Amino acid sequence: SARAEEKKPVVGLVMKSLANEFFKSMEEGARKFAAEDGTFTLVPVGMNSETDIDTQISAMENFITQKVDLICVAPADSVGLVAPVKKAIKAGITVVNFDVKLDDKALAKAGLKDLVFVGPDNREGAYLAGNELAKKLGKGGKVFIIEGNPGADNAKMRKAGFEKAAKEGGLKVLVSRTAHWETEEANTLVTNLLTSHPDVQGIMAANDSMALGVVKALDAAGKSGKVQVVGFDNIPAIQKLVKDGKVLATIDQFGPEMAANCIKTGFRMKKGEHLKGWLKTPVKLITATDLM
Amino acid sequence: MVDLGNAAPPDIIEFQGTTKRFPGVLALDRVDLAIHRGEVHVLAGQNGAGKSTLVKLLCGLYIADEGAILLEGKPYAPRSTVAAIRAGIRIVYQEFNLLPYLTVAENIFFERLPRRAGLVDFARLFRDAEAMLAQVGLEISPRARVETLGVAQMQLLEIAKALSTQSKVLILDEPTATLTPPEIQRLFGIIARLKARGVTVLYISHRLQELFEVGERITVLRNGRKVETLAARDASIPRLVRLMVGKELGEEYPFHPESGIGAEILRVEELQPRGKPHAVSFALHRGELLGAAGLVGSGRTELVRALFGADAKESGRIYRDGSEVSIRRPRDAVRHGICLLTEDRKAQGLILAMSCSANVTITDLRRVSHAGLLQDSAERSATRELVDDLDIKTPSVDQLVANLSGGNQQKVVVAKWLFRRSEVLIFDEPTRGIDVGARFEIYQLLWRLAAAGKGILIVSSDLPELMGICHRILVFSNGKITGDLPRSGFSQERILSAAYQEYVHGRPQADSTAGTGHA
Amino acid sequence: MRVKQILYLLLREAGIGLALILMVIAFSAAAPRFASMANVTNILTQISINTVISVGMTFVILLGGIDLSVGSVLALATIVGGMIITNENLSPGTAILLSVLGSALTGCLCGVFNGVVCERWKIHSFIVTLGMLNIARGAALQISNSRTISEFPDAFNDVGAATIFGVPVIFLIALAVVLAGRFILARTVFGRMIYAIGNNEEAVRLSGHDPSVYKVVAFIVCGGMVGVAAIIYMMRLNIASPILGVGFELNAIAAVVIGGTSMSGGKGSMIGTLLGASIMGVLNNGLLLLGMGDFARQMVTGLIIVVAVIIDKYRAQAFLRSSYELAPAPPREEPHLRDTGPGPRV
Amino acid sequence: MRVKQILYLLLREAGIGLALILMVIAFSAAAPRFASMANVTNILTQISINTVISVGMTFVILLGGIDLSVGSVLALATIVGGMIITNENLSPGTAILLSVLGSALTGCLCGVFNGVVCERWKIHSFIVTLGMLNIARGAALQISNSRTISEFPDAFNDVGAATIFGVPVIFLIALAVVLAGRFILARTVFGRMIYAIGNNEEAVRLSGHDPSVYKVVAFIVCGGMVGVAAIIYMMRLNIASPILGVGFELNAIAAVVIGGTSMSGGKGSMIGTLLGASIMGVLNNGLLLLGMGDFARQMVTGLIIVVAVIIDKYRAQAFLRSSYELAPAPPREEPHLRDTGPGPRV
Ligand SMILES: Nc1ncnc2c1ncn2[C@@H]1O[C@H](COP(=O)(O)OP(=O)(O)OP(=O)(O)O)[C@@H](O)[C@H]1O
Ligand SMILES: Nc1ncnc2c1ncn2[C@@H]1O[C@H](COP(=O)(O)OP(=O)(O)OP(=O)(O)O)[C@@H](O)[C@H]1O
Ligand SMILES: [Mg+2]
Ligand SMILES: [Mg+2]
Repeated sequence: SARAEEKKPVVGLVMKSLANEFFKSMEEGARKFAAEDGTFTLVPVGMNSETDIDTQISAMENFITQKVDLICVAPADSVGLVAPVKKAIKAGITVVNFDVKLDDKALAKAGLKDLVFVGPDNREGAYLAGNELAKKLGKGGKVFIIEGNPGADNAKMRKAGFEKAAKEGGLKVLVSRTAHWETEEANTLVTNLLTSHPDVQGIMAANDSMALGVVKALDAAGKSGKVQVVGFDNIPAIQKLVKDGKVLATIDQFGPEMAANCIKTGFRMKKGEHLKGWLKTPVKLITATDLM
Repeated sequence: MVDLGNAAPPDIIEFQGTTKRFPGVLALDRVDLAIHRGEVHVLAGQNGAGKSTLVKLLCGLYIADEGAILLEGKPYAPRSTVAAIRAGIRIVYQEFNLLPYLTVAENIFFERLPRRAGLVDFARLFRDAEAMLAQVGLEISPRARVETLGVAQMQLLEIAKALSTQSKVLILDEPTATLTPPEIQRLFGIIARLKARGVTVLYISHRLQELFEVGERITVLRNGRKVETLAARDASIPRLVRLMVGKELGEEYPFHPESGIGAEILRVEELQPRGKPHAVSFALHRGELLGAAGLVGSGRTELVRALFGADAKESGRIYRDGSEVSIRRPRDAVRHGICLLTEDRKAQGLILAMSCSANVTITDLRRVSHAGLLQDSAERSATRELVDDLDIKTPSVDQLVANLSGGNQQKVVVAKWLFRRSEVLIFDEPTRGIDVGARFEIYQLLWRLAAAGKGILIVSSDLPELMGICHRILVFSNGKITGDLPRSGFSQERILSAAYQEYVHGRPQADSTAGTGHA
Repeated sequence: MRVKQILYLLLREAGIGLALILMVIAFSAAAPRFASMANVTNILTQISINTVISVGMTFVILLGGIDLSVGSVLALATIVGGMIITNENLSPGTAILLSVLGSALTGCLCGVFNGVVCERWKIHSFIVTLGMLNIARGAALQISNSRTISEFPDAFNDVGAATIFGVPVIFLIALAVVLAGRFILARTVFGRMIYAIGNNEEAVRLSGHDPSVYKVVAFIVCGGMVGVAAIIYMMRLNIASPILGVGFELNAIAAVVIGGTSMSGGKGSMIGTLLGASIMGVLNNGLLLLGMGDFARQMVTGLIIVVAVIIDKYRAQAFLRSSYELAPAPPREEPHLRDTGPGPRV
Repeated sequence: MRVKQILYLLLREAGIGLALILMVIAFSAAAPRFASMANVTNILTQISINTVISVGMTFVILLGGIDLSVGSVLALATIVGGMIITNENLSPGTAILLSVLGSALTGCLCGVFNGVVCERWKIHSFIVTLGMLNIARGAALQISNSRTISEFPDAFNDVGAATIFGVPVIFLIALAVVLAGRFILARTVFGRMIYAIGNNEEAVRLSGHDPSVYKVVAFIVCGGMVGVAAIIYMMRLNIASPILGVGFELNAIAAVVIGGTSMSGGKGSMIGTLLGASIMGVLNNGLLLLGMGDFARQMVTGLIIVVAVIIDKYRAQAFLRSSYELAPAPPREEPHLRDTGPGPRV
């Protein structure tokens, strides 16, 4: 009944751009979990774009005003969201951080050193993909890195992971450029980079949308299958390319499970469990063999 | 104050072999001309003779290609309007340059808004504006927005603007084209007062009678050349016309009473323009030239715009050839064979940045196109025909209208409606800024159209013109028709007394809510 | 201000105000917590930045120009301000002061570029500010090395969080900016020039004024406002980032246009701009509280922006009680108000 | 076309063409592989989508309007097209055909909305298309559930990759669109009306036409072009995605304006638009081949956009070689050419 409905605890889920398939599947996972669980009301909010820090903070403020019981937040900026998180905690709301870890230094300064983070290690994921590429190419392989939005935290971490793998695997990074997570831009970028660096052997793209554009660029240049590509996110559209061998590997972060995990963690805390720090969620390297 | 020191030379301005070229046009050809200090000097000449170009050189809008200009004996070549204003030269341009969304007062004093502590001193602004408006006889609130004014009011406003600051030389480029006798008389009064203060006035007009009334010396230009400068008392209209046109003109107004008046072609019943208190009824017949006279703001423009569907109407019925038609926008009117030549050519009549031919053919593109494709040659030849008929002075039919002289632009507006071949022609101030010779051509054209069975309604502020060419004149006064005079009953006194009729109990309605918005 | 004048003012602004009021009523009915004090505080906080930017944008749009660079310049100004304020060699007081100056100056300098290039070469501001959009963004990323800057002095951050009787201090700053803008437009020679140039630049030139000067100043004012907005941003969010502000230009322009300012210049008002920014803020907040899905929210936002402007149009028509839309330039028969300056809606 | 006309045309278009030529020369000298055939093919491929959108945009801008929704509508059109083409109940041939129709129709429908709302309520297109930007994006996300659609028939994908003597087929499509647009503007009654309305809408109305009709059609044409661009996008990248096309409106407007079309309407040419789009493409490609970093590249891009337009202005001045800039409405004495439409290029 309506009364019972009212008494149900409310969970605010603050996400990044739902336009991004990854977050969309995450939201769907959370909704599915909420429907199955049935003990709480889920209010998911996404931004129009990933750089929209301002709107995300507004959403946080609105949740605080509404006095929701639990906020799960995937910050668009690891530093910028610390202040509203602190405000929410002060207002007595349980907050769990997921997907992108809030900045340690900023958290420490805000006195939130132990804030719970449920999420994958983006750097680790990128490292796995880069490593796979390094293994395939062997020492001395020449690669591009196609970055995400400059300034975005997961873009930075993925780049760091790729670089680490390249260093350890002895790969030579010819150039590292951004394509702002965009298919068309990645396509144009790589097409042009192929002109100036025809000797490239591998390309690491910070997400699968860009990997799609990269593959098309290679197709057009007649190099698909010859130049190895790795991506990130394991979106459905990339899977066929992985199977066809046009993409060497991608990374699955299990988005649907992640948000549900985060909510579960929050309720555990509300029941009195003392949790703190990073509760890592899995990242998995996906290659053709995984998709057979 | 203007310095009248002894050392000053007698000629305030001197053109010495001044030449100005535009592509394909020699606008001024080695003009030598001296303007005496403190005189009222008139410039006359056909459309495109170079009058406006000559004065624009003084105002820093153009720079002469050859020759020199002396101002008080010193070389003068202003590079900007600011420089000209600093040098004490003011002009009322042939085309308006107003700020429609600003108030009347701000427009008048725009050059130098009164300030106090960095802020606009509105109290003083409105007070001073009130005085300026009274001077030119414009009875509107200084707080009204300019966009609500009619063309004649704007003209007076332009004059008030030019008077707002002291100047040595005041140039008036066709200031009376839309004014009626009372305003014109008032303007002449102002000119006389300025003259008494030692201001030199350069005056341009196509109304020849005026020139004798106001001017002391008259300079005639033809095809960019100075023909002659003569004292007004030595001149006569026939002589002036001969100098301007190069040949004698016969009668000034052609009238052929023998051509018959036919059936009713247009009837208007109780037509009330939106937001106005009065409704108007009248009828127009085939073969008839019907005039509409009235004072400035008497509501003629309002009426014809409402009739044409350019503005909304409160109520009223319109009959074409006896059957009622619904006209809600100009397109309906044009489809029913009615056309309107608007009084404001710059804002409503022309597409300045396009060619003559594009402007002319826009009223009936079907005639120069086939299956939606423009027929280049048809368009050019049709335009060329009209250009020849109306004697439009342009290097080619491809010339941009913006580059034509004011009078020639007006002719393009006339041409565009002739091109449409409408049955009912409503012309609002059709001869505004058109020279005598060309006027004659246009009158004859109107006559030919009337003879061919069309109905023609002419709104004009030029009484002699209406009396010269019309079968019948409707007199408007404060939005009502107060006179319907047959040709036999035409007299200046009768028309004027009818025109004043509705104003006798107090002054014309004048407040910020007035106006038709056809700014 | 006399009662009659206030009444007129209300009526005159009613159009878009009406849309706002309707919206507030609807949300209050539908979303339980919408009308709470705390939520009003949130909304006021959330509209502050857009309001300040929109004030600057109003100047530029009144001239018939446009400034697409505000979002990027905002980012650049926060970076400059952020780098100064986190400089450890400065005492907090000095750091704050210099940072505020630095942000404002950055904004002004970008405005100088925009204005001067537009006027020197007579290029439409669309293209110049599009250039600036890229330049400023690139510069912000370059000098910050694409890192977010944080850890500002507490004294500074506290201002962003402070409220007075529930009204956020940063909103008061924004309100002060609006009122100052209104005063400038209505009462100063500069303000009248802005309107005049937007009306008919040619006529202004023929009157012996140099429109370029005023236009450049308007761009500088706009840049300066963006600088102020940058400071408010830093106070509110306690970060400076090279990637913030993407798309802010559209929000600001929307606020200005919803507020009744004409895109072709010459007509408009600051109060309208404030109302426009409020509509955008209320819409955002209300739809979120309704718990509407993100995609539906985006669609509804788009629709309501259009509907709000349509309501404004209907009001104008009803108020004039005539079908002047048929007339070329609908004469607005607004009673003249002395205290708002003689011109168009201010 | 007579030789004299061709010469005039060259001279007239030289301004921005000159900037393009200078740019090509500079890049050829500095970046070794820039001038290779393969790279030219790449550039042509890359400018195709923007060119087609810009053609549509040119119509709208010539009217003094603007269309901010092109990016979102592009996304929506790909989604509609993508859903049809991947429908398993259809044979590949039918699917392709229906998909092409579906995309084009989607674009046209969005154009109908833009045009009708603008004209019915006399609202500036900026605000209406801003609304549409949100509506179309929201709709695209909603119906696709924010998923990328892929796996189109090979026959379809092959067109996107095909070249004829090194010229990509999709560029040939874009070129055909440009030439068709040029023909419409220069030779048809519709084109004539577009220029006339952009110059003086009131005069057109008082000449007995209904400008609204033409304006609505122009928006539909623009939407239709976006639909065509959507098909090209799908051919080229073999995906349909609800998030593509963000910011494309700015690229398209920039191409149009760099190409010499006046933002206030009435003046401009299709060839200019093509050149504008080429400049943007060459710039993007060349700077990358030079090995410039992301941030520097963004800054330089911004700067060069402005410089290109400045070069155009200098050409115009040198060509006129007169003191007309002193004149009120600088009379432009460019020889009038029938075949490029009646308005002078500025
Ligand atoms: N000098 C004036 N003083 C006061 N009101 C005026 C004046 N001139 C015009 N009006 C207003 O303008 C309206 C009529 O304008 P309209 O343009 O129709 O007149 P008109 O007869 O065509 O005169 P013209 O075109 O010569 O100005 C009237 O409502 C009148 O109140
Ligand atoms: N900016 C311009 N570009 C090209 N030709 C021009 C320009 N201005 C004027 N002309 C031409 O110069 C000639 C003189 O024009 P001007 O305006 O001086 O004539 P006017 O004597 O004032 O005529 P009107 O009585 O019709 O106003 C005309 O043939 C006109 O077409
Ligand atoms: Mg003249
Ligand atoms: Mg009149």
